[in-house]
Formats: sequence, structure tokens, C-alpha cells
Amino acid sequence: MREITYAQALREALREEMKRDESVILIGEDIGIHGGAFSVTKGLIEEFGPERVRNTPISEAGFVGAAIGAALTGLRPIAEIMYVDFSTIAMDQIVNQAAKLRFMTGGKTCVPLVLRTQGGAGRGNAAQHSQSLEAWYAHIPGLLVVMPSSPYDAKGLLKSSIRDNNPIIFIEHKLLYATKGEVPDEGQEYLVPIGKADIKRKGSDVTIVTWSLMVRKALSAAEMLAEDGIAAEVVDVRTLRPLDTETIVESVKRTGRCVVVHEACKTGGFGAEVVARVVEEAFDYLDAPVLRVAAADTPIPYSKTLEDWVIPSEADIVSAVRRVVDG
Amino acid sequence: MREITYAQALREALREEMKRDESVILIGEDIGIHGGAFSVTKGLIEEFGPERVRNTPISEAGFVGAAIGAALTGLRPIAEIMYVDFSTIAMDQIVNQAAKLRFMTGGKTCVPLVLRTQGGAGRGNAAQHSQSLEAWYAHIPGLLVVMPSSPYDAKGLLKSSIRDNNPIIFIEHKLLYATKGEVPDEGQEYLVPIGKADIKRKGSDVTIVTWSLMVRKALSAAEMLAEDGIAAEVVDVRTLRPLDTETIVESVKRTGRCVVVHEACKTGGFGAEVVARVVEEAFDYLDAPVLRVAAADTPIPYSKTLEDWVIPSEADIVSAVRRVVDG
Amino acid sequence: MESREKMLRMYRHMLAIRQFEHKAGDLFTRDAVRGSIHLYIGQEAVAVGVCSALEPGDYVVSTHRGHGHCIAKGGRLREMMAELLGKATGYCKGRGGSMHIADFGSGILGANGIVGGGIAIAVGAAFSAKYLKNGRVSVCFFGDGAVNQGIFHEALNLAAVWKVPAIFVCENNLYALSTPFRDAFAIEHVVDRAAGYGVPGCRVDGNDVLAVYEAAREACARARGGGGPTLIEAVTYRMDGHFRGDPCLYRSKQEVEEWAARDPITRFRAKLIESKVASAEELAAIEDEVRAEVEDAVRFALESPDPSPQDMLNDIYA
Amino acid sequence: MESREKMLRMYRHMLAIRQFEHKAGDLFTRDAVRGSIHLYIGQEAVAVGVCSALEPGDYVVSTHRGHGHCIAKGGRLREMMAELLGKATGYCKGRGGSMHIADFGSGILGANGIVGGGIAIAVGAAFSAKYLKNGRVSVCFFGDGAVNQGIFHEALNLAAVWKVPAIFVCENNLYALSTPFRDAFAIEHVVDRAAGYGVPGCRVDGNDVLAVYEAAREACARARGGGGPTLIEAVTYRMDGHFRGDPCLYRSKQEVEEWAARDPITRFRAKLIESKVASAEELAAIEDEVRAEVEDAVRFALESPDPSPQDMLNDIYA
Ligand SMILES: Cc1ncc(C[n+]2csc(CCOP(=O)(O)OP(=O)(O)O)c2C)c(N)n1
Ligand SMILES: Cc1ncc(C[n+]2csc(CCOP(=O)(O)OP(=O)(O)O)c2C)c(N)n1
Ligand SMILES: [Mg+2]
Ligand SMILES: [Mg+2]
Repeated sequence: MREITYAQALREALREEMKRDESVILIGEDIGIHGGAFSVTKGLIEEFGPERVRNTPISEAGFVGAAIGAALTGLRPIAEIMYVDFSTIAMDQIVNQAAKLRFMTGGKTCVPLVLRTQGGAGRGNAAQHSQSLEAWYAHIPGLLVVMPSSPYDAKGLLKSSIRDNNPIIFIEHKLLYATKGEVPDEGQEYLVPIGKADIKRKGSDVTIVTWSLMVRKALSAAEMLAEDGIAAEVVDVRTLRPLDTETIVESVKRTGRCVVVHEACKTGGFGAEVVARVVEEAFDYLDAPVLRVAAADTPIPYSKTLEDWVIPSEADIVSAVRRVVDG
Repeated sequence: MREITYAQALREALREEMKRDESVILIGEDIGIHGGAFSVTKGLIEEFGPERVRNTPISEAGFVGAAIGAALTGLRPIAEIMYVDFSTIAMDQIVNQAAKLRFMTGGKTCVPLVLRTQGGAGRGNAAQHSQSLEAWYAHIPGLLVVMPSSPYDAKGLLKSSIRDNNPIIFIEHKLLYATKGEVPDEGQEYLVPIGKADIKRKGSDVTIVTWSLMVRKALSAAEMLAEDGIAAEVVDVRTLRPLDTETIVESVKRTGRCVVVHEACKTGGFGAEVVARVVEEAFDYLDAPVLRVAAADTPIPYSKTLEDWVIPSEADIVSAVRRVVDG
Repeated sequence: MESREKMLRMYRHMLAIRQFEHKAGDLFTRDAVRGSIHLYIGQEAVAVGVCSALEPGDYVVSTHRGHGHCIAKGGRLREMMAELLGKATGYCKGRGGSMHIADFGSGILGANGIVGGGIAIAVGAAFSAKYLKNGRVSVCFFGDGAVNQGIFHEALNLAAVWKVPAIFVCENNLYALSTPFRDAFAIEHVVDRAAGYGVPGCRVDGNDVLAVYEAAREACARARGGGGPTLIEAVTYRMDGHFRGDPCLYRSKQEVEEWAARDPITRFRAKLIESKVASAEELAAIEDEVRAEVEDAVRFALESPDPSPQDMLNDIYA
Repeated sequence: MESREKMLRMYRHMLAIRQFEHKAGDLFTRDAVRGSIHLYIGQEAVAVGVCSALEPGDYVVSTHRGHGHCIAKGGRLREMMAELLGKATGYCKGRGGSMHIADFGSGILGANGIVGGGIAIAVGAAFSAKYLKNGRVSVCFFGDGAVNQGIFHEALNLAAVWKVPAIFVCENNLYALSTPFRDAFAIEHVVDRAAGYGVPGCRVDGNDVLAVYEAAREACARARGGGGPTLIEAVTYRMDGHFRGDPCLYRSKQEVEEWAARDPITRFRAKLIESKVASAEELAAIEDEVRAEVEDAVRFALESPDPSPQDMLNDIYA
């Protein structure tokens, strides 16, 4: 199979779905000739024109609201919020409107809206451009939350999201755009189902549950652990809401140990939800406490020394696994 | 001691602190002659004048931002957001500005801001006026989150919050305003420390960890359980950030069992964080899985039948406790 | 002058709103309606004037004070009243209540509990009309209070830049809850803001249904002709409190009485008789019919079953 | 005409910004600066013109393109450069970087990574000045792009209604990242929005430091005199990309060249010589001094230690 980047994979998903369905449109800041802050929409305005690739003024609340209105009336908009940090500005529209409209009106409509955004640290973008806010969205009934870790998943999940009739928060990671991975040729269409975790590595000693960029770090950590004879299973949840609890719990029942890894701050992060579910459903199988490896509870600092210290490393994962394995 | 309502207790805290310190001002919608949506600020504009009790246009982001600016430059504003649901509109100001300003600028300033708001269901206010969003705020380093359950705590914690130099999300509950409880006379000043849980009932069989309105339900449930010979300890965390993990863990180590109760939706609620900490720090003491009793994962419905079904009841708490006690 | 039929339909709708609201208020007072309701009494000419200029396919986005818009756009009283009573037969099957009534079949995209929350949504509906070339327009109602929300600004600008067929109708009833207009604005009129977006603005007597209708017709013509959005300021007054139960400490009895003298229904009724569109008897007959309809709606609502929690969870995700 | 001393200080500040930015850009290209930086090159006359009208105690709230405002308001180059390099000696001890530099002692309340994020904060500072009666004014800088954020609208209205001593300075550099002004507005000028808030507006050549200074002086006088806020639109151009590394696909080389011909520093320099405020030699001496200062700042920054994670967590809570 050919290898392409995560950014290319996303672009292909957008292109293919826009070609397939005229009701799919893009809305966002600088997504036209500039191609978006991470070049994901590069070339699309040339191919599909400015009516379908709509650059907007800097008005996150306004254009997300407009995307909701368009979704209610026959279109399938994909709105792009440049950094997940800026989604705070559109929070009423996302959480009080998009997420709840179907329910509040008795299930008589739906809001087929994909909100693409990206988060995460690692580039020195500092506290207002580096957050991992997935826990907020995963707490809101009515939303789906998708966080792919590989080009393959990114493409397949974005296509599924565009075809889904619910509002979906699709969170990419700024450090993943340039990463490469195998993706079927453009002719060979595939979808990745929403709500299905993927076991990215098999193992019998401990279950590492993770998502987004941390999947890569968990896989490296698993390599390191393998050298010490510890076989770690890496479960990439891929979608946080709905969470594929079954796959996680089934894995933990086999391994008896679990470590949850995410880049968001530890306190109140979605890792806690994973822990709570594992405890609720597999308590009797647990040979050790379920631990979390997550960012320190601080805004993301600018300097490299500080940022590196805050974000979980492979070594942090290895040491947490050792703690649950060695007791 | 005299008994006053939660709303009165809050009003006394505001009055006393405004009298004590001229830099304390109030900003919010309809807090003047109308006295606020829940009458907490009733009479204050008459007493302190419109310069200190500032009615604002309907501009949540704007007036929260203004409160931040005032806090940076010598005042101690208390901003009121009528329903926590509307805080979504001010989310950038709260989370990207207020919470991070001190850190981002190297600890060289502080933001002494109290953001009073109220949440919760139970009055048929439906999906956009009934949320419990504390988990969001508790996830953000730089914020403190306070949620008192009694008039005594409400007054003492609001006074402490006003004197604190950090941005504080102070979340009241719409069903608590009319509830009564003992509070020292106005002359007898007291403060309740931020970050200290309160054991509202002693017990040796199970620890119920909870906050806000659910403390009352947990206490009733504990009464019912006592009749069956089950002694439940009820820990009111009072502040979610910082969370008094020590008191919780110490209690669980004594009882060996824990149930967390909150009104927010279960998935991604702050209960998961409590579970994760208990598992991290008291795993070896646990005789049963830690369970959560929380709202169903749905937007809050309007009809009474539906709303009652969604919100945790005393019976739900009793049955969860039975499950962890009976195994 | 519009056709007799059209004018009588306007009258009927205004009456239906008024009587519906009176009943809703009573039911609230009797605790049959929960939460809070915001009655439209006194503002009927705005909803009816605007919606009379619309086609069935056109969109309307409403507010917390939304019953009037819904009725004027063709919403059915039975399902509305049942919703207020939280019944399974209500528009939202009891999930939404007063502030979330929608009727997608009639182009009613929903009331909204968030002040200003619907404004951008209306722009999106207008965009889709333009994109799909279906000739529809999208109307957004909102109060004077909502004008100071950031989303008003963003949405109006977006509509202007995208040149979509959106009509922004500000019902300036002089108060946002307890806040008088003069305390929330440093300008005379809401419509003074239109020029800042390059949008035509128009200020109209919101208690004169025909004046509102004319303004809306002009805005519709502009929108359908590709001329983009319009901002209409309809000056009116709410006769009830902000919500049922509001002590109204912020306004004088005298002011309320002055506005009572400008009641939009009384005025329109007088006009219909004066201009011989209809006789007093004919209008009385309409009044009786409307009363019966509203009573039927109340009966329907009261007799309807409560929703069951079981099927509720199916309405969260599509 | 202002005093010679004042004019030379303006010139010095403009130069300092220009040279600081060139160095910062170089350091970014050499990977010594992380994240992204937005250079102020070409816009120096705005920051310097405005800040020259301010007193030391006055407040300034800045943006993602904030180095210029900081220098103009009296920020120290060493701590600024150290911050760009993420050093312990930087203004923010390496926690903030380019977009969060603040110097509370100089009234600089902080740059901001959120477009529009600081506008309401400036209104709050203006409010506190009014409340505390300390005679200060609060200036908020923001770009044309920020004008379409809801918070601009809310903040401007709040300032007008509260009549606080706030000065809103829009640096209209014709683009918001890749979006040209005409694609984001259906009006000619940003200042066309002022009337909608009851706020006096004024449009000025943002590449003419004395014109900006005059406009700011007038706004300050109004603010200090209790006359409330002013909206100033300073038309200018950024000579570099939106951020360092921007391919600038959205604008033509010709346009860039046209603006290069209107360079604010070259113009001011010519004016100073022409009006005999200073000789070319005197100005060259200033240039040398500034160059030395900037080089000193770079040296200081490069030689400074990295911050340590240990004491970082103390800066989250007060
Ligand atoms: C974002 C938000 N802020 C505040 C409220 C509370 N609230 C509901 S209606 C209202 C006043 C609205 O005034 P206006 O827009 O003039 O409409 P009117 O009630 O006069 O019809 C307020 C403050 C709300 N529902 N949403
Ligand atoms: C809320 C928000 N949206 C988008 C961005 C990304 N962004 C940073 S600067 C910028 C353009 C700002 O344009 P303008 O306000 O004109 O300032 P300029 O860059 O021209 O100085 C954008 C879109 C952001 N930082 N914050
Ligand atoms: Mg109003
Ligand atoms: Mg610009």
C-alpha cells in the first residue's frame, strides 16, 4: 500500500466526499487559497470553488452557527476551527445548539455537521494554542468525538463522520499532520466505523488505552517494554464518544492491568472516564490499580524544556506500566 | 443559631465583603433592581449604588472579559452568569484568559475574579438552562471550582472566594436557593476554606462522595440505608478544584467502599476523576468497585416525568450503595 | 391594500396568539406548565406582519419568546399546547417545552433558550437556500437584548458578506428583562447599527401589523432578488412581565398603560372595521372560532399522555 | 509640533521595533524561537504614534502581533527577546512566548493569542480606571480581523454604555491572515462601525506616526475628560507574512512594493530631516544606538538560562 501523510489522508477524505455529495461544503477561516493553517484544505477551493469552500471572517461562533443552520436545512457542512482552543468561542453553538437541537425538538431533525479542529502541544504554541479539550466534548450528550491517530484512521473516520447525521467533533493533532502511514489507493474506498476501538498492538500483560498522538508514544513504549519481556496491548479508542468500552474491558479482562494515556491535563481528563468504566466493569479482574499517564495540571508552557516536561513521554508510559506490572 | 436560606447566605457574603472592601464590585445581567434571576443580589444596588452593582447588557463574553480586565487592575469583581449554560458564551474569556493569564505571564499578575453562576435541573427549565458543567471547569488548570451545598458553606465559601486571588467558578444550584440551614449571626464572621471537603455524616460501611444538591439527596439516602443497618459516610467535597483527595481517600480506606454521586451526566462527569483518584490511591483498600450515580447521558428534558427519570434520586443512591455493600 | 382574505388571516393569527398566550399563562399559574414562559402578548403584530410576507417553505428562527412566531408561521396550537404541558403529543414530545418548540415541516427551525442563540443559525439556513437555489428566505426574530450579543454582530456581518437571503427582525420591546434600552445602548435605535454592516435597515411601528408586513415584504423582495439581508427594527412592547410571575419593578404602571392604548389587536380591529374590510360581527365570529381552537388545543393537551422515558434516549442521536 | 525630544523618541522606538523584529525573525528562522511569531514590520507608526500619547500608568492591551506595542509602551528589549527564546529571564519566564508578553509595571496587560481576546479586558481596565478615579486610559490594539469577532461588538458597546476611558485602535493592515478586508466586510472602512455604538470614530494614515499620534491625543483627551471611548482605524500594512514563513499566496508582489514605498520609518526619517528636527548624522547615531541595544538584547537572551520545570507550577495559582 502507498504511504501518505495524515494531512493528505484528510484531504483525500474531504475531496472524495465532496465529489460524492454536492451537499458537502467546507466553512472556515483561511481554508481557501491559504489551504488552512495545516494545509489540509489545500487545493480544494481551486477544485470546488468558493461557494463550496467558504472562507469566513474571524467569527467562530457565527460560522459554526451558520453551519448548524445549513445542516438543519439540507447541507452537510464541515466547519473548521483552526485550533481547538478557539472552539471556546463557539461553545454555545456547539454545546447548546448543535448537540441538543435534535433532542430538544423531539428527535424531529438532525444536525449532520462535522467540526474539524486540531489540538495538542509540542510546537511551542503556548497555552492558548496547545490544549487538549476532548474531555469537554465527550461529556456532552448529542455530540460524537473522533480523534484518529493514523492516516488510515483519519481518512476512514473523516469519511464516516461526513456521512453521519450527528454533530461530530473531529479532533486532529498538530504533530500528526506530517506523519505517514499506509492508506489504500484513492480508487479503493473504505470507511472506518465510528465507535469502534482498534487494537494497534496485541499483548497479554497490560492494556494501554489511549488515543490521538499518544497512540504513537504508547506503541514506542510498548516496544521498549517488549525488550524487558512485558507484552503491552495498545488499544486506540479512536472515538471517545461513543467509547468502545467493550473492547477496552475485554482487553483488561485478559491482561488484568490497565494504564490510560492521554495528552490532556490529568485532572478531569477523559482518562478518568476510562478508569471509571474499567473499574465498574472489570474490577474483579484487576491485579493492580488502573493508572493514568497524562499532562501535568498546568497550562501548556512555551519553552521547550517546560513543554517537554509537561507532556507525557514514552518514558512516563514505560514507568507507569512497570508500576502496574511489578506491583 | 438562626436559620437562613442559601440565597440569603450568599447575599450576606456579598454584602459583608462589599462593606469590607471597596474594590469588590458586582457585574452581571439584571442584578440591579431586579435582584438577579434568583434574587441573590436583591437590595444591593440600593445599598451600594449602580457603580458597584453594575447591570450589563446581554454580553456574557464582554462583561466577563471586562471583569478580568478590572481584576488585573486593582478591583475584585464578582461577575454573575445567570445560568451556567450561558457560560459557554464566555468560555474563551474564562478558560483562555482568566485561567491562564497568570501562568502565561510568568506568575507576575493575578486575576482575583469570582464568577458566580448556577446550574442543575429540577425545575423544567429544559436542556439549555439545566446543565451541570462543573467537570469542564475542574479540568482547567488556573481555575478553582466551588460548589457549596448548604447555606453555611455558601456564605463561608463565597467570602473566601472573594478574598482569594484566583479566578473562581462558584456554582450554585437552582434548587438550593430556597433551602434553609444554620448560619452564624451577621456579626460573627467566619470563612470556609477553599479546598477542604466536609464530612457531612459519619459512617463506617461506605463512603459517598458528592457535592452541591446531591449532598442533600445523599444524606436522605444515608438515612434510609441506616434503617437497614448500613452506615454511610457522606463526604461533601465542596470544592472540586482543588479536590480534597486526602479526606476522600482517608474515608475510603476506612470504609473500603465508595460511591460517587453527582447530577451531571455520567460520561465524562467529575465523578470519574474521583473514581480514578480513589483507585490510584486506595486500590488495595477497596472491597468493591467504585460506582457512580449520575444523570443519564442525555440533554435535560422538559417534562417532569422525563426530568425526574434523568436526575439521580435517593433510591438510585441507595441501590448503588447496596450493590457495593452486598457485592 | 392586501386582499380581504389575507387581512382576516392576519387578524385571526394575532387573535390566536393572544388567546393562546392567555391560556398558557393561566396554565403556568396553575403549575401545569413548568420552568418559565415568556408571553408574546402585545407583540403579535410583529410575528404576524412578518410571517404574512413569507411563503410556506421559508424559514423562521425564533427566541425564548417564541409562541407568537410559531403560530404566525403556521404552527399547530394542539402540538404547541401539548408541548407546554410536556406531553408525548407535543411538538417536541415533551423534551423541549416552551423554549424549544420547532416545526420543521412549517419551516420553523426552533425557539431558543439562549438569547441570540438562533441568529447565526438563521444565516446558515439562508446560506443553504442560496446554495440550493430554492428561492427561500430565512427570517430571524430576536429582541433588543440579543443585539448586544456578539453573535448578532458576527451573524449580521456574515450574512452581509455572503449576501444571503436573511431577514433580521429585532423586536425592540424596550426592555431586556429588567434592562431598559437606554441602559444597554448608547444609540437611539437598534437600526442605527445596520449601516455598520452594509445592510439596509428599516424601523417600523411594531404594533401596526400592516406596517410590519410592508417592511417584511420589501425585505423579502430584496432577499429573493439576490440583494442580501435586511435589518428590521419593530418597536413594540410586551404587556406581560418578562416571564410569567415577573414583578416588573423596572417599569412604571403608567408606561404599561400608555402602551396598552396602542394595543396592536385593538388597532387592527378598528382599522378593519373602519376600512370596511369586515364588520364587527364578522370579526366576532372569528374571535369565537379562535377561542374554540385554543380551547380545543388545551383540551387536547390536557388529555394527552405523558411521554415515557424509555423512548427518550432514541432522540439524542440520529 | 511636538518637542524635538519627543519626536526623536518616537523615531527611536520605531527603529527599535523594526530592528527587534528583524532579529526575532532571524532567530525564528534559525529555530531559536518556537511556535509562530507575527512580526510588526511596517506597522511601527501605529504602536509608536498611539503610545507616545500615553502616560506611563496608562494601560495597553495587545494582540498576537504584539512586540511593537510592547516596545512602544516601554517594554524592555532584553526581557522581550529572552521571552522569545523561552528563557528564565524573559518577561514570562519562558511560560508565555511571543503571544503572551506582558509587563504590568509598564501598563502592558498582555499580548493575546486569541484574535479579539483582549478587547473586553481593556474595557475592564478602563472601567477600573474610572472607578478608582486614577485618571488612566486603557488602549486596546487589534487587527481588522478581530473586528468581526463578537467580543469586539460587546466590548465596544459596553465601553460606550459605561462611558469608560477606553481607546480602541484597529490596525487595519488590509488582511486577516489570508483574508482580504473586502472579503470579510461589506463596508468600506472599519470606522463605519463606530456610529452603531454611539462612539466617535476616526480614520488615520497608519503609516504616518504624527497623524496617529494626533488621533490618539484627541482620543486620550476625550477619555480623560470623561467623554468615553473612541474608535481609531489606522490603515497600515504588514510587510512580512502573517507569520514568519507565510508564503503570502493571497497578495501580490506589486501591492507589497507599493506599500514598501510608504514605509513609515523612511517617511518619518525624511520628515525629521526635512523639517530640520534632526540631521542625518544625528539619526544615524540613534540608529547605531538602537542596533547596539537590540544586539545586547539578543546576547542577553542567548546567554540566559532555560527555566526549570520545578518552579513552574508555582505560577499557576496565586
Ligand atoms: C445568553 C443568555 N443570557 C441571558 C439569558 C437570560 N434571559 C432570557 S431572556 C432575557 C432578556 C432578553 O431580552 P430581549 O432580547 O430584549 O428579548 P425579550 O425578552 O424582550 O423578548 C435574558 C437576559 C439567556 N436566556 N441567554
Ligand atoms: C479566535 C481566533 N481565531 C483565529 C485565530 C488564528 N489567527 C491568528 S491571527 C489571525 C488573523 C488576524 O487578523 P487581524 O486581526 O487583522 O490581525 P493581523 O494578523 O492582520 O495583525 C488568525 C485568523 C486566532 N488566533 N484566534
Ligand atoms: Mg426586549
Ligand atoms: Mg489584519
